[in-house]
Amino acid sequence: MSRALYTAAPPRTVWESINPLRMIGELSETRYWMYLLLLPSALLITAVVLYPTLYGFQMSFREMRLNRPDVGTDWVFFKHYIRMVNDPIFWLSLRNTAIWVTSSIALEFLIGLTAALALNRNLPGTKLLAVLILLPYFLPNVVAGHMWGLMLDPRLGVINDLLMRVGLLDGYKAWFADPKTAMAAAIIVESWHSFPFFTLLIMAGLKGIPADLYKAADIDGAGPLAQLRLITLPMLKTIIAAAVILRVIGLVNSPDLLLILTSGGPGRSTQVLSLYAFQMAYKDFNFGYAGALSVVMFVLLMGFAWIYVRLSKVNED
Amino acid sequence: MATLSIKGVRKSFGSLEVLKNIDIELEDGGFLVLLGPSGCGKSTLLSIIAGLEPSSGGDVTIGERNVNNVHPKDRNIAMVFQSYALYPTMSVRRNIGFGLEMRKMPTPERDAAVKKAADLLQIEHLLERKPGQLSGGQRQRVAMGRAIVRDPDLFLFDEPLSNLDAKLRVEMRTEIKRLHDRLGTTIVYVTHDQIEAMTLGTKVAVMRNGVIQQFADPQIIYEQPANVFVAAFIGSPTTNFLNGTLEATNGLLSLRHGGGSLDLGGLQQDVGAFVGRPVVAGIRPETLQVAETGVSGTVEVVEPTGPDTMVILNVGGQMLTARLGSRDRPKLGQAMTLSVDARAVNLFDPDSGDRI
Amino acid sequence: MTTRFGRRSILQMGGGLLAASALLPRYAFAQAKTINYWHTFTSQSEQAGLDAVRALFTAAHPDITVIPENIPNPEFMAKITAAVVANTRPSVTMVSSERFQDLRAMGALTDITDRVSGWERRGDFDDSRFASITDDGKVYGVPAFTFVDWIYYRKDWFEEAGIAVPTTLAELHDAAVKLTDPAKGRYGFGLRGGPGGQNPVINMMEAFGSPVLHADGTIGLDRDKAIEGVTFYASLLKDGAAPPSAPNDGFRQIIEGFQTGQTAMIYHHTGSYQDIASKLKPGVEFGTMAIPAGPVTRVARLAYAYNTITKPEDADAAWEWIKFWGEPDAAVAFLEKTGYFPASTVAAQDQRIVGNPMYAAAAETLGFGIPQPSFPGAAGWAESTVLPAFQRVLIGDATPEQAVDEMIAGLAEASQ
Amino acid sequence: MAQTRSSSKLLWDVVAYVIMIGLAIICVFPIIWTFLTSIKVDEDIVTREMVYFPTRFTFDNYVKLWFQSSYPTLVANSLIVTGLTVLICLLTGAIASYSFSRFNFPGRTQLMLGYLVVRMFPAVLMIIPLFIVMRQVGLLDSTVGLAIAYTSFLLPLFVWMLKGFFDSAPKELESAARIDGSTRIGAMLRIVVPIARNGLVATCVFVAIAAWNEYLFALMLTTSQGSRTWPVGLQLMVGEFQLPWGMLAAGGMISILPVVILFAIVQRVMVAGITAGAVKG
Repeated sequence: MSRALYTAAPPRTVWESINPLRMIGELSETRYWMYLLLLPSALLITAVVLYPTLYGFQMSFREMRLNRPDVGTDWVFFKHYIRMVNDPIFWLSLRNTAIWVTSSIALEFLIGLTAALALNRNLPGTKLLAVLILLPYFLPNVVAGHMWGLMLDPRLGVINDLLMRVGLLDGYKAWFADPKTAMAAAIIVESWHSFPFFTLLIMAGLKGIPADLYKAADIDGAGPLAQLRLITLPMLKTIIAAAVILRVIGLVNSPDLLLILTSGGPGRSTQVLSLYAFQMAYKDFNFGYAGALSVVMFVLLMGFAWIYVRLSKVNED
Repeated sequence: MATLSIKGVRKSFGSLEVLKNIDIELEDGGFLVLLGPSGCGKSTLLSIIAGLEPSSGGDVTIGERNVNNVHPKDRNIAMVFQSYALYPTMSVRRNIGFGLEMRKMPTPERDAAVKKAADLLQIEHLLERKPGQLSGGQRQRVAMGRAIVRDPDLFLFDEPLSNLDAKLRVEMRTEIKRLHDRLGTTIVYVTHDQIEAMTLGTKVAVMRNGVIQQFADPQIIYEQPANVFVAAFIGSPTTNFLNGTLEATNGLLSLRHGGGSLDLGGLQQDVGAFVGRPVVAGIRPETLQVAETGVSGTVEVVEPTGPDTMVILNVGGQMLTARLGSRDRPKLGQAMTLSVDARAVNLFDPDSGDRI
Repeated sequence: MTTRFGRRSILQMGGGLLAASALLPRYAFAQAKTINYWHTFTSQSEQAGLDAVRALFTAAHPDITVIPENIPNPEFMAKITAAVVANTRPSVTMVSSERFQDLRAMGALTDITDRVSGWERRGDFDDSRFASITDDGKVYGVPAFTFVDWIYYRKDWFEEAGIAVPTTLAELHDAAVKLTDPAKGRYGFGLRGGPGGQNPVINMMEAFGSPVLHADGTIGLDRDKAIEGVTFYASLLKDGAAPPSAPNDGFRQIIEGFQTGQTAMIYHHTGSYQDIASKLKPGVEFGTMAIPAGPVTRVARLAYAYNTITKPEDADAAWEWIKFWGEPDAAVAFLEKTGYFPASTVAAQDQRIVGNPMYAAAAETLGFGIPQPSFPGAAGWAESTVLPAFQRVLIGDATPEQAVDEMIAGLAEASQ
Repeated sequence: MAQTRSSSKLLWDVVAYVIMIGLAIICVFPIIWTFLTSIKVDEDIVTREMVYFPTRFTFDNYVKLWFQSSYPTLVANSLIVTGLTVLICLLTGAIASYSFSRFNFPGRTQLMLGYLVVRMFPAVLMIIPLFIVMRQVGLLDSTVGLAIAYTSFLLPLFVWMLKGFFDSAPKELESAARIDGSTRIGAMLRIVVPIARNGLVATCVFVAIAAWNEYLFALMLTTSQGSRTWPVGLQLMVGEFQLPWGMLAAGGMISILPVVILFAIVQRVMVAGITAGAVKG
């Protein structure tokens, strides 16, 4: 074998030394390669997330009313924040956000856990059922909202009709016209749409629990419910904690579904912070105040995440 | 084929120093075994030789070429990994020929080289398979084929046998030895298995905590371990360490220990300075024989292994393991005396652990 | 690096971006004879009407292509704001009167005073038609058609119950209560408490003596009168004469309620005529009436939809398009597809309109109807303060007093 | 004892089936109902008496949607935005994910967390400034701009998910390839990417579905029909003077069809990826 020929050859021609592929190859051997790989995505995220966010922060300290060029765009410092303290709609939205987030998560978690436990038994047919059960999570919010809007319509909706047929309702029910049922209906639709997220994560967590633990529990005489309480849930703690925090972020931040289902009504009974900020910006054109509302949301979320992470760590010890 | 020279190589991850000032010289065609417990830095050293990780200082020279700033692909080395690292998406043929493909060797030549290597390793019938369809031993052979086809300056083996079962391991060990004899390529071989080290290496470097404890021929390592660590690491069952005080009576050395006195006439070491001071005597179990005089104690454990019988003797509170013939099967609690071949005894300084 | 909103900066930016946008093929093409037209039509009948007008326009101006884009009402302000700020404006935008002040303040509209005064059909229009598109003596648009508020009622039910068509709001309330029969699933009045329901609330307050925008240009509510108006309007639901779904019923719901025979009356404008007529028989099953009078005044809105030039670069072609809507043929063709009334007095006297008894109520309303109150922030106040406050009354979450106080506070905030 | 255990297992199996089938019905019913609505004539939808099965099947709603709305443009825009989003994620995210998976460097953990934290920023807070920034660089109202905006929340997800797949390809393979004569990037492209191929596909599908479904950014960052996406177009068509239910249902069916198909094909790998990303997160 003529080895000398096939050991890596140094660039022989000018072309080779400027060949871009070759140059990238050379670059990949430097010790900064890992940072170079991160550079494009980091730049992109900085441009589309960090810069706009900082911009949003400064916006919250300015007057920015698009339909009132006469008031200018001066710095107003904490004016918007002071207004917020005295704004009953802000406090109402905060309260509604709390109800919306906690109820949705509680419901999603319960259904998600039940579904995951059932699917995890790996009975025949589970694969198909899993596809069907996970499907809602991947549907567009807009379409999910309208599908349920049609089904819950007081006059033409199939749900009222079904409930009347089985005798649970004696007249038609306008779900989104009554503050109590409006929030409840929105929570149910949201849960329908998002519970598979919990199912997904919990299923993954369940796969990670050693089967020996259950065998040992069987021998010790622990029943299924005791096993759930003593083995499954404690072993899933981290994953549940992660799922909850991701969902809290999602629920607090995205007004899509409520925007389509109720627009915050009736009478602000489903008004949440994200929706309020959105409407403040695009209905009232008060970008400064909308910015301040968003900043408060962000701070609340960060605070929540921090406390939550700390609490779930403390419990572990 | 080339010599390998490592001078003052260091490596640290942050404040953690995993290699401290490593010096190694290996002659052309030599077989160097890097031996040590896990975490001793031997695999890191191998990665540095391969160029997969940059060193924090020092020089690596392969042949006449300083390769500090040479990419792995340009070092003309070949490596066999513990997990074999066969490319799962490629056939065995392409796996073996991949290095040649990368070096733009024309297909006919490449096929011939692959065939030759496959022949040598008797894996010709596996060439069209994917790695997933191979057994552990077959994968091992493919991994070796991939290395030898390149005809590199230097072979690197990273614990290549540790994923095999006991029988295959012995078989492959022999195979590697044969390959080395036949190809004569310089080899660096990392293992934690002392048998592999003893059987394969022309040179062994025993490492611990990033420091080479001893770098010598295997025989020297065995007979004259540089310190207590090397003595304990090499040999199975492990070396007995008998604590005592070195005494000299009428010019005759002896070791006074809890269970009596051991005559050290014929000791190979110059130990003058230690007379009257506590020392540790390293005694290999296989050098102990049943006899009338020597060290005496009571039998605590008897472990027949087939060809041998291991006997653990309580000598004044210190335990001494002896490898005896299969017919020597003392009873538990029985008193026993074993002779010690003083020429095979090594004395260590109890403070530093170094051989005196 | 900060960006200030405001007309001046937007105009400056507009200049700067002009060069850039000229590089984009789409806009380069648009500068020739293609104009895009933003409108808030969405229903099938409106689309048909628009298509009819476009067909006539294409025949008259083969060199100009109109590309319509539909931007529905709820998203309209957000989208036009975005487009103005981004300077991706359409050539022509349909603007309803209550939005005029916001858009003018934003700098979205082009002053076309000179073009309008030189227009040969200017004489076809009553001066009042231009009132709500004029600010500070400058005209910013041409009225395209009129939304005339009226009420659709179930003629057959009224006859069956022997009730006369109401002429006052009190009579309307009585009729609504009489026609209500929950056992049959019938309700007297399809109250729109959901999206878009703010305008009747404002009208009711004015009918009871509390206009929002006063003759002298000041803005404010007369608390007591406004409370009366809100109390009256909400009583339709309180007294059981409106379906329980009222707090969330928007356009779709009230129309479907009327179409399916759930409600006896709905308050809307001429624009939904075709939709209703597609399900119920005009003159037999349903009829139309002018909005009944309130205790203080009779309030029915004549809201004009204006076409405005929003992209000065396309002004010439755009002007051809927006003035075309004033042609009687175009106006009548549009009316026949949709039910929207012509804004041109000449066109409104066309035999095809005066000869149809179903349009009598609209013709009557043209006599006393008044325009929508229009001031910067009006649309936002109506949508995000008046409507939720009224909804809270409907769902029993607030008294009319509290709701009116909320509206007054919101008005102060908006005009501050 | 054995008897009771197996009978109790049977009982729980039955319970599991009841739960799974019940949930599956609840999950799929709205989709089926939407489909039924989409093939009904208007008289069967707007009625006093509920009509469960259409008296007359019609595909008019689909035909009308296709010819009367700007549906083809909207779908084309959606496809372009989705494609661009996936492309950007692939080009920038795959290498970042590879870097996180393969190299141990100072600040790695913090950076990875940083990628996650950006998902916490409220969309509302970002949209307004993003709108202004996009305008400054001339990307507002363009499919490219929208795709870039999507990366703000999809790129971190992409990186985390893909890292799970890269992690499962042994590191030694690259060492082997580098010794065999590849550069690092060569080893990545020739060896690791083919191994992580399934994961790469699944992650891309996930991102594609999310981009296809997105509404809020699309609503605010596109101002004309030239770049509007399908969900926004659908919502705008619903508008105030609402789209007839039948057409709305047809629109819904059309928009979920690709999602359902893609999800059904790669769901198993995708589920593994989502969970791997989240578990480690």
